[in-house]
Amino acid sequence: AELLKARLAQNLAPISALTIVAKAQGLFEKEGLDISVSNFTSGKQALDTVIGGGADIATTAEAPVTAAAMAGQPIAFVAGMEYSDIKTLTAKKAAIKSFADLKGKKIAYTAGTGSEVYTTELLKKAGLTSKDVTLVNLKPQEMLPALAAGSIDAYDTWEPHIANGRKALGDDVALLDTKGVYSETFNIVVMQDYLKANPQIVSKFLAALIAAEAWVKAHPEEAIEVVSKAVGMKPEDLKPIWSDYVYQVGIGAKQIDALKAHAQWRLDTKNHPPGVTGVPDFAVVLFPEPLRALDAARITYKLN
Amino acid sequence: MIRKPVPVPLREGGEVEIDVRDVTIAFERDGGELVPAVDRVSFQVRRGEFICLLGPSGCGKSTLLNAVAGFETPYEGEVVVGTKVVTGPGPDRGVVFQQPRLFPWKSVRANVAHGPRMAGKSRADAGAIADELIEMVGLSRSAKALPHTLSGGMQQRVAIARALANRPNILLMDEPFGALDAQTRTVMQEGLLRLWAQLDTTILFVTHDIDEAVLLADRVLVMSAGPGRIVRDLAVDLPRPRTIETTLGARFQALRRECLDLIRQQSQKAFEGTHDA
Amino acid sequence: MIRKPVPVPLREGGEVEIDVRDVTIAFERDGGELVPAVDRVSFQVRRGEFICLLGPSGCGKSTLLNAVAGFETPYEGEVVVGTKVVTGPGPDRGVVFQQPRLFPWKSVRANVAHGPRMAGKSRADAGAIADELIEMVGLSRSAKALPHTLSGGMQQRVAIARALANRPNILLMDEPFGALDAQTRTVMQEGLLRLWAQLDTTILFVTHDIDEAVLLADRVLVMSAGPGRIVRDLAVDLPRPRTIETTLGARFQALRRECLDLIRQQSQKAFEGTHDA
Amino acid sequence: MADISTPAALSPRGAGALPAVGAKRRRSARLSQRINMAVGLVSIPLFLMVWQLIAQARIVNPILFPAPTEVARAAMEWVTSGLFVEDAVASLKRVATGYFVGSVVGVGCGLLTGRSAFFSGLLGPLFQVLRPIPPIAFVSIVILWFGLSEGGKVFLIVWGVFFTVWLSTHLGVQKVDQGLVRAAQMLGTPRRRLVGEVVLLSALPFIVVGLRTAVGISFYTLVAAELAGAFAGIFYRIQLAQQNMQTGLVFAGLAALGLISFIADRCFAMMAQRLVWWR
Amino acid sequence: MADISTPAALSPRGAGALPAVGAKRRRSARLSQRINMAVGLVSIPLFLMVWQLIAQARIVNPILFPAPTEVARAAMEWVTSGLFVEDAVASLKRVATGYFVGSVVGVGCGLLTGRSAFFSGLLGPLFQVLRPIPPIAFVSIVILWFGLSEGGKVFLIVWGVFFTVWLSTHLGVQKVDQGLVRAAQMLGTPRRRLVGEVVLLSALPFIVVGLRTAVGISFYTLVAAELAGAFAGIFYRIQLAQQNMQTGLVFAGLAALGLISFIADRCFAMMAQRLVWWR
Ligand SMILES: Nc1ncnc2c1ncn2[C@@H]1O[C@H](COP(=O)(O)OP(=O)(O)OP(=O)(O)O)[C@@H](O)[C@H]1O
Ligand SMILES: Nc1ncnc2c1ncn2[C@@H]1O[C@H](COP(=O)(O)OP(=O)(O)OP(=O)(O)O)[C@@H](O)[C@H]1O
Ligand SMILES: [Mg+2]
Ligand SMILES: [Mg+2]
Repeated sequence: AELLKARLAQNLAPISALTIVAKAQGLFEKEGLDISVSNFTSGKQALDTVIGGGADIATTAEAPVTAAAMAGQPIAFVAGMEYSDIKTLTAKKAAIKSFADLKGKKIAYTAGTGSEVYTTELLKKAGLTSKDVTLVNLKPQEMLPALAAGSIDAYDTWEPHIANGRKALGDDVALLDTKGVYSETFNIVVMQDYLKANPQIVSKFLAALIAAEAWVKAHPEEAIEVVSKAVGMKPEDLKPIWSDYVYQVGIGAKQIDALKAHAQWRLDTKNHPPGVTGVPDFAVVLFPEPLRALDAARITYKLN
Repeated sequence: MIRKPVPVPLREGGEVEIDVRDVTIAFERDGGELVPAVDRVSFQVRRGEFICLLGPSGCGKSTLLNAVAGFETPYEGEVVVGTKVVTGPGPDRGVVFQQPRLFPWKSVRANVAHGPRMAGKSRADAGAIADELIEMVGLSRSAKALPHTLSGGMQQRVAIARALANRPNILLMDEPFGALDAQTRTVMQEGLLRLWAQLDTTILFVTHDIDEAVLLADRVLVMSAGPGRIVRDLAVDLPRPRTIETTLGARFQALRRECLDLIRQQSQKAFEGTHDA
Repeated sequence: MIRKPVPVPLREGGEVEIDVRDVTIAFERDGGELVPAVDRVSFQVRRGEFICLLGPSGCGKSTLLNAVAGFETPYEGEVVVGTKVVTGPGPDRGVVFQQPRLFPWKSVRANVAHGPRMAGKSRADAGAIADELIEMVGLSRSAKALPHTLSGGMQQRVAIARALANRPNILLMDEPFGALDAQTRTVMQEGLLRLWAQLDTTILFVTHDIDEAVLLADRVLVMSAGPGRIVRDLAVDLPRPRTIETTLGARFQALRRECLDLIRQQSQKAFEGTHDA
Repeated sequence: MADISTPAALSPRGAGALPAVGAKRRRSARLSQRINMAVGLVSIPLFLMVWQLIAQARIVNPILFPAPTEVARAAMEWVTSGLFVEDAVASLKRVATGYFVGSVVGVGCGLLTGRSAFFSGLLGPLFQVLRPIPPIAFVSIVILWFGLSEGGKVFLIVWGVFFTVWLSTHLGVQKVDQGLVRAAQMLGTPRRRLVGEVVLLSALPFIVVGLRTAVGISFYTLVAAELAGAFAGIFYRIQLAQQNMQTGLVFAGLAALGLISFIADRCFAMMAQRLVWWR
Repeated sequence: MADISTPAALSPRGAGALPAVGAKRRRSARLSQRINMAVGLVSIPLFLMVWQLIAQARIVNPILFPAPTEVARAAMEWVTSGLFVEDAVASLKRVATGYFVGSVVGVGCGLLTGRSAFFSGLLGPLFQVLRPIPPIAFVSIVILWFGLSEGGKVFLIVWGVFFTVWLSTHLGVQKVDQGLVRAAQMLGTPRRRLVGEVVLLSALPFIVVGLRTAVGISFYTLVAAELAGAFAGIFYRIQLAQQNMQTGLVFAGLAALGLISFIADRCFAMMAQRLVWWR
């Protein structure tokens, strides 16, 4: 039969493992889809591209989703596909053993992303405010050199930048245990019009992701091979952090928490599009039906 | 400062081709002060006349020529060529500038052929015209050379050939033979007179060489120093064709003497003028 | 092509200041072919002598002057000034170029004062020297003007003043008076002769004006066309001081005639030369 | 920016008793001059109007492509919040310092390599290889070397400015009028003063091209600089606004940039006119 | 890149019977010329050696600042994987297209605004305002307008090249030798042919400065172009490598860039020498 065409705007990183695998293993074709992939270095650009009409399906983290939702864009959040904890890497010299030790330190984060929300939560947990520390805005790949140069004491970001840091600086750095503070999610977003017009494409797309999820679970070694090849990493670099990525197609508490926390942070810090007064009603942008039709068990969230 | 221009005697025959009417051209000095370079100059040139402009260095000869060529807009007055007020340059008025101003990226041949090419002539025709003129100025051997490889005098000869290539109605020549040795100069003068006799060209010719002026011109206009004015319009009543032999005659010597005296007066003024500055 | 240079008669007294030894200077044509502009030229100039170089347009006068000035390295042979082989330009040899080559960003005064300033003179001293020379060339009124606001002749006069400002041992002048009217030219010639008599300057002077050459020079070197060679070294045995009256004497006219004939021969060759190209 | 065919001679000031024809021509010249000036004044408003029309036609998503009015609103907010001054000052300081250092070193090196075959051989290839490397590609290395200091940020700007100014100075020096160099030499100008007396001034028109181009480049590299751990700055603000989908503010930032550079360039053009006074 | 004081007259070829002194001087001139050429050849190796020494001294972290040998290893891997050719071709296509379009339009607009006060008034202010806006700041807008086509990527490169070439052409046109324009006018060159016959050629040295500067700029803007939905390209590879902390590959990418631009510039310099044949 004729394959259905769709354009995927994807952030090329291990967080997109499911779409990478689905493409590489021919799972899209199996579902009757012909997916053309455009690669970006950030989910934000992928989503912007979809909003602008340059692509049909975006992979993106929660931050761009909240921004778009608050800006009143008619986006449709159809599934989460991955989440992972954000972590803090500290310089040994800074002697940060507990949350409280963060006081007075220079901490790098990436403004506007989950890393910033994480940092806010982390400080809250430590009983500190942003005035007790020096926050430095950096892109993830620039945090390591800044730490190496001694310009910062710690940085908050996602993998693989934490692993990179540990590999490069070895005994000079230590990981602060911050499990459960904040998980960054990675999700599938389309436009509402597109969903309405092409329900079967979205449905087939999600089905392919579910298949990919199963394949990844069944063949972790091969999955690492496939993903590392696609993103240009060495398999031995990806292997140690592979377990940090939780690949799960679904909409659950993780996704809703991340969205809410992020939206609240936007409000609190005025980092929101103009004219917004409250946390948006995510019911407007959440479209669980396609996924529910495939596998109802994967929809576990409750709003409010 | 303001004086009536010396009345210009009109000679019989021929229409007026160039009519310079009460032209004043001024330049701004540092202080913003306007200094006239040419002050209320009027004269007329009839079709086919050969006029020489003679005057001390800095008296405004080039400026006046530029006004006729259409490069300077008079501050007051106007220049009429044929029946039209001059508002800009045109191929009806060929100019030999005081500096050669050759196109540095074109060979000698291409420089000379430029005018005919612009007039719509074919490459071959333009080339033929160019070759002829280049031979006339004695540079056939350098036809393919670029201007910067030529000596000063050779460059000036190319500029003359270039201005002639369009067969313009009017030729405006600013010290065209100034950089040439006596003999080359004589050859060029004779060539110019021949051309002028053949074609019906009107020539306005700036020179500082009195012999040259008297030898070539129908009328010599002598300019004053300071802001340039015409102090004398001297008709040269020597028979044509004139050759180098003409310079030996008594009438020639008398005219030459007259010019020399006029120039000497003016130059003296120019030099004295510098002392009251 | 290769001929023995005409032997140069050395006049009594004075040391040799400029010794041009068998100098050949060649330029590359398009094809890569080397064409000599100056061919095995030898001559000597004694201290304090006034030498004029006379020759048809394009014969290599400027090139030869450039070699003495140190701007062209001879392809063969060498130029010795004083006791040293010339390897580059220096303030001991003032040059008036065929083009004025004034610094466009400097006023007339600053242009003339440049040499003395470089020689370490104070601003006031250099200014005083400049003012004196500017007055000599009759441009006091334009001392503050920028070069592009001057007429061609005025620019050339500034260039002369500038070259004199360093009081160089040797003056190399390339048609310095070519752009001047008869009277200004006479004034400048007399000024130059006065200066030359005062200072002990050696002058090598390129001109295409035979009267000028004979009036000014101790010796006139006549160059041939084509690749320049010296065909005649003519001693001018007119008594000094010479004035414009000198030109009326019979001896002057005889010398003038001789030069004219020589030049005519050479120019004729030059023109004929173009036809076999 | 005048039409090049304007004659050097002057039109009269004040109204004397002028012959009719000349006066008419002069009047029309003055009129066309006025028209050109007026055109210069409406140029940008016209552009804004077209933009407004396109935006209002809603051909494209207004969140991604806001109308000028929306941009103006965001700009007002930015200014009144006090952040604008902070951002502008931070960016200007970086750009000004980087620009100054970059152009001084650039002119210096250009004179060196332009004049000396030795230095041209030694440094030329190196500069040519490094020249195209965009600052944004080595922000990490700069952070590694300079830490997060302002020094590193300024270095990134210096990088872009330096190569631009160096190249145009180098090429300008090679186009120096040899006639003037010869004139200076025969007047006894020592080799080391030749540069200041002739070469620099003669190459100035080319150097000015480089300097004016570098004004734009310095803003190109400012992006990279403000990616690297800045706390304020126009690009820092633009970046944040982009993350937050505050497109009005993004455009306001870009407009601020354009305005600043426009003013800088105007000042520059005026200065250049004085600098190259001799035409 | 020759020393400017080289005289126009030639040294002899072949060994005739030359006078001693001249020959000695010419020999020493030839020697110094050889030295300068040799210096040009060792320039980059020397730089690499210094780099290797610094890297081996391990003053800085070798993962963050790899030695040239490590970079060479990564480069080899890149080449043998076959990705290098793919990346280089993708980038070169973009740069070449963008550069070509940008410079043609830039020269065209420069001639227009340089010659006409009307267009200078109309377009000048607009261009000056837009000029400093770095392509990286409006990648999103370009995607919005052009989608993810190569057209959008090329547009970003055109942006940078255009303004650079426009400015230098504009300034060059204003420096055109008026004497030559007058000569052409009196020869009857029609206004529209004046540009091709005189203005363009007279402004060429300035245009060449702009074109050569733009070679560097085109790589600056390539970054922005390859941020947006690329599949291959040198910067695309550099970015991936940066995310994965493969600094060897990052440096190899930058080196590839330097090399490509160096070759482009050499070709250009040679072409420029032919183009400006008349000195
Ligand atoms: N662009 C200008 N700006 C200011 N003054 C100028 C300008 N051009 C010419 N002048 C002045 O106008 C006067 C006349 O100059 P012009 O070139 O016409 O003289 P000229 O008679 O041709 O002299 P020469 O025989 O020396 O060439 C001079 O005093 C000169 O200083
Ligand atoms: N840079 C150059 N390249 C090639 N040929 C040149 C160069 N300079 C001069 N020539 C040639 O050398 C010859 C002599 O030139 P030079 O300028 O010395 O003549 P000149 O005697 O000064 O003539 P004029 O009286 O016309 O100034 C000419 O034929 C000229 O074409
Ligand atoms: Mg004149
Ligand atoms: Mg000469």
